[in-house]
Amino acid sequence: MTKIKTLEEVLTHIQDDMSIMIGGFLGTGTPEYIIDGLVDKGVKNLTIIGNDSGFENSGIGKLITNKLVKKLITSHIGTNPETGRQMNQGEMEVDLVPQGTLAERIRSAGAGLGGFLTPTGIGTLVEEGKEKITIGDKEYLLELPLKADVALLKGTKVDVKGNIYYDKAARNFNPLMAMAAELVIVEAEEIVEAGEIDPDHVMTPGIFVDIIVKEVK
Amino acid sequence: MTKIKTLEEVLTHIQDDMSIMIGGFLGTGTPEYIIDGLVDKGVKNLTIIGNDSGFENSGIGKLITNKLVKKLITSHIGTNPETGRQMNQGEMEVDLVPQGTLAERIRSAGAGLGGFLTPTGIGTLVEEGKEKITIGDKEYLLELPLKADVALLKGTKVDVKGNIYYDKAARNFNPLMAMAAELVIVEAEEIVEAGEIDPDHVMTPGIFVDIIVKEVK
Amino acid sequence: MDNNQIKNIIAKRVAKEFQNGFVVNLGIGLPTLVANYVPEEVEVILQSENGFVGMGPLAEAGKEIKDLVNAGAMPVTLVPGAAFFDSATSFAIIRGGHVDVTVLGALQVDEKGNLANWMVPGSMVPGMGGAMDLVVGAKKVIVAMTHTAKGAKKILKQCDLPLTAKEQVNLIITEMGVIEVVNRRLILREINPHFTLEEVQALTDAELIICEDLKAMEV
Amino acid sequence: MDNNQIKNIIAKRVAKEFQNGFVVNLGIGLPTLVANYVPEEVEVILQSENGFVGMGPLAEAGKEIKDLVNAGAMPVTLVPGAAFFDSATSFAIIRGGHVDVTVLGALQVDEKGNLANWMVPGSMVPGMGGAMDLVVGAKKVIVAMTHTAKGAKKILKQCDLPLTAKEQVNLIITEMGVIEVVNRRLILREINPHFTLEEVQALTDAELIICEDLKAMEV
Repeated sequence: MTKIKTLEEVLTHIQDDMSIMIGGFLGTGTPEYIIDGLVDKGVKNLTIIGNDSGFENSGIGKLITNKLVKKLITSHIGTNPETGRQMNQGEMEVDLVPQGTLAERIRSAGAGLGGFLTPTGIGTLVEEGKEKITIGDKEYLLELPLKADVALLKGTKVDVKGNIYYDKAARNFNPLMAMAAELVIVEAEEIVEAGEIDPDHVMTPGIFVDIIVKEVK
Repeated sequence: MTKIKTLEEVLTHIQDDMSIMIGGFLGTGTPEYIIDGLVDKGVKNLTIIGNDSGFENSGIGKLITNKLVKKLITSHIGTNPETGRQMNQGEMEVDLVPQGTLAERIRSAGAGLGGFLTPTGIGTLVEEGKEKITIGDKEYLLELPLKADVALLKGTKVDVKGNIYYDKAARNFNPLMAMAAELVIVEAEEIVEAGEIDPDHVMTPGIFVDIIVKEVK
Repeated sequence: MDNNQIKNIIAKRVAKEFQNGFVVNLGIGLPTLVANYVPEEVEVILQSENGFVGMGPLAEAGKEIKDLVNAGAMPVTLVPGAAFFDSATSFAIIRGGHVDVTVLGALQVDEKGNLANWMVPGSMVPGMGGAMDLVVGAKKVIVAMTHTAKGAKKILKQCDLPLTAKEQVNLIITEMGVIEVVNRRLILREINPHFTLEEVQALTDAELIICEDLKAMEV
Repeated sequence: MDNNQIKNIIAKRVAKEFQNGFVVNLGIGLPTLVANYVPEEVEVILQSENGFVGMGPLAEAGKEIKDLVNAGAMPVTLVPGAAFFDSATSFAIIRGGHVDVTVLGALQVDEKGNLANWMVPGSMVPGMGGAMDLVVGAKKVIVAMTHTAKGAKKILKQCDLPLTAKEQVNLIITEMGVIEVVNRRLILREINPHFTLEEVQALTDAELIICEDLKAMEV
């Protein structure tokens, strides 16, 4: 029962209107091969969750440029003017979340928590619609978990059991998203046998990963 | 400005009445050399936070056997009958916390969160004195962060900057406690130069570690 | 049946609940034996709450590896594709619903699916360890235990010991049979052919509803 | 002074706030320049919120390493003793008070220590990225910016742009001087000798309280 599939097989699992988490930070650690597949397939009305909206022709930006995104949940859109344009024109909904809160909300979903209290955003627009809770003499916002239908990850080295090793700054949101989606798909730079990644060096245990697809450049 | 100190120097930082987190899981990943030092020094009225109370002659158990502990915050005491005896005799206060909640409370403190919502403990004695919050149709307990004056860790390999690598199951609570105490001391099986641990394999960044002491058997 | 036979009957039956690829956490004691009965064609990934997945059998004497122990501090082995993590991640896995089955012992379990297994007030208080998280978080909770303890009933209308979790048990497997918890009622699905229905009910405080399709438990 | 000189005056002054062993996060743009002015005897550990500590200078052309980039996607280098982690840990470090100093730019800052730097309603909305967490979590928050923007004042009695955080700024460093936020008042601690007190106040909306021990800013 292999987890390794082709891009075509991967794409059969991704439909219009789904919510999709996409790993990466300004393109580093982002599964570009799968994103290209989504663009070719033309899946639309997507809710995309990711750190940023990349650049116009890379990362999450490619989905936006091709108008496949209905809603974007992210921390930063400054590097992609097309995101701002679609937001200002009302073509796409953008929910801006502080980066640490975004990471923690995703972790919280994966960890089975009902939410967490953070000081981030107190006294700002981020407060809107959220419960405030005071602990001791300090105010916190109650932030809720964030899940998705699918998580798309990029792994530097992936073994056949789905264990993932991310090189350097490619790790970022990937290990968090691996825990927070119904279906988890990793795009692998390299696929190796079980045991070839030292169990101490695994950054995402294979139990989280449903499908592995080899990157084709 | 080296972080490497002798056990004698380490012990000057630990006083009566302090709260101390101690890494390890039934002795695996526990800084036994420092604990022996605490026993020899006879620091007392300690509040100890750790996964379990070890065995009568190992781990946290040694502090209990020597009656140095005023209060123990832990998830499991079944392996050390002396803990149960002191608890039942009213000689030591024991606060039992579900293991996942204990880990998360420590992480929460280190991560600057005000607390988190967990389903664990709903409908049990663990509820007592805690706020219940309903999200959607599910009840959660609001659990609060747990900090300490000192964290005592055990690292398999530690570089001179304080970066720590834990071998296999020795990791457990150590990386969490590294973030949640005012003063963080690691007992190293082996001390190496900066850069000898691959930056991808560091499990506790050196920025958390104040003091390194070489284990002496 | 001696105690050893009883434990192995239970363990063998529990193992049949596992499907290929399941992530399973086995509690200390009787549940540990379940690993011995997993069919070769079924690949189960054992999670150890002290910080890894991919646990193999106990280490042979003389072949113990430092820092490679299970949650009961017994030296164990690894299977290829194992992975280590810290305790917060271990319980993120457990609480987050990423464990398919948890198998635990019990002092008491009741018809609502309540479980008590962490303390007897005034006498034995081992603490809950990871049990409260496991029972709340795992997709399926199997209680594996002897049907009675020194003659005392353990399957009750209502637990009177402090609970480990409320209404989380899905299946109870004893040497007498297999009982499913459905809508706060206990359905007897399988019975050990060595016992009659009357004998099983007599040693069970809660009312057992006999499944229309009652099967013989393989022993 | 041209724009480049101004930026370097500011960056040079910011660097003096660092002590040996400090963990520092430098924002994108002007704050990045601060790294060039840290004295050799002061060892500062640079945190990059995309997931590591121990960041070194920008990578030389042709020596870029894949996946080794800063939070602005620029190829960088590492110093010995660096360590990588995921984004949840990165912000645990930031929010948890483990960063000694964060240096950021601002659109506006006010006498209460309020900071606005993430959006101009109706026009520019880059998003807050990691700024809201950094400003709330770091032990010391330094705003490093030009004193005015195209003639418009940026140091105000009250920010009118949406805030990044409430009352978190500790120090404001511009080409005109060094201003500390103390109890919702602005204390001018150093002044660039090229300007008079009157000139600085004229370009500052909030009232500046002149420190008794006012010093000349080294430029």
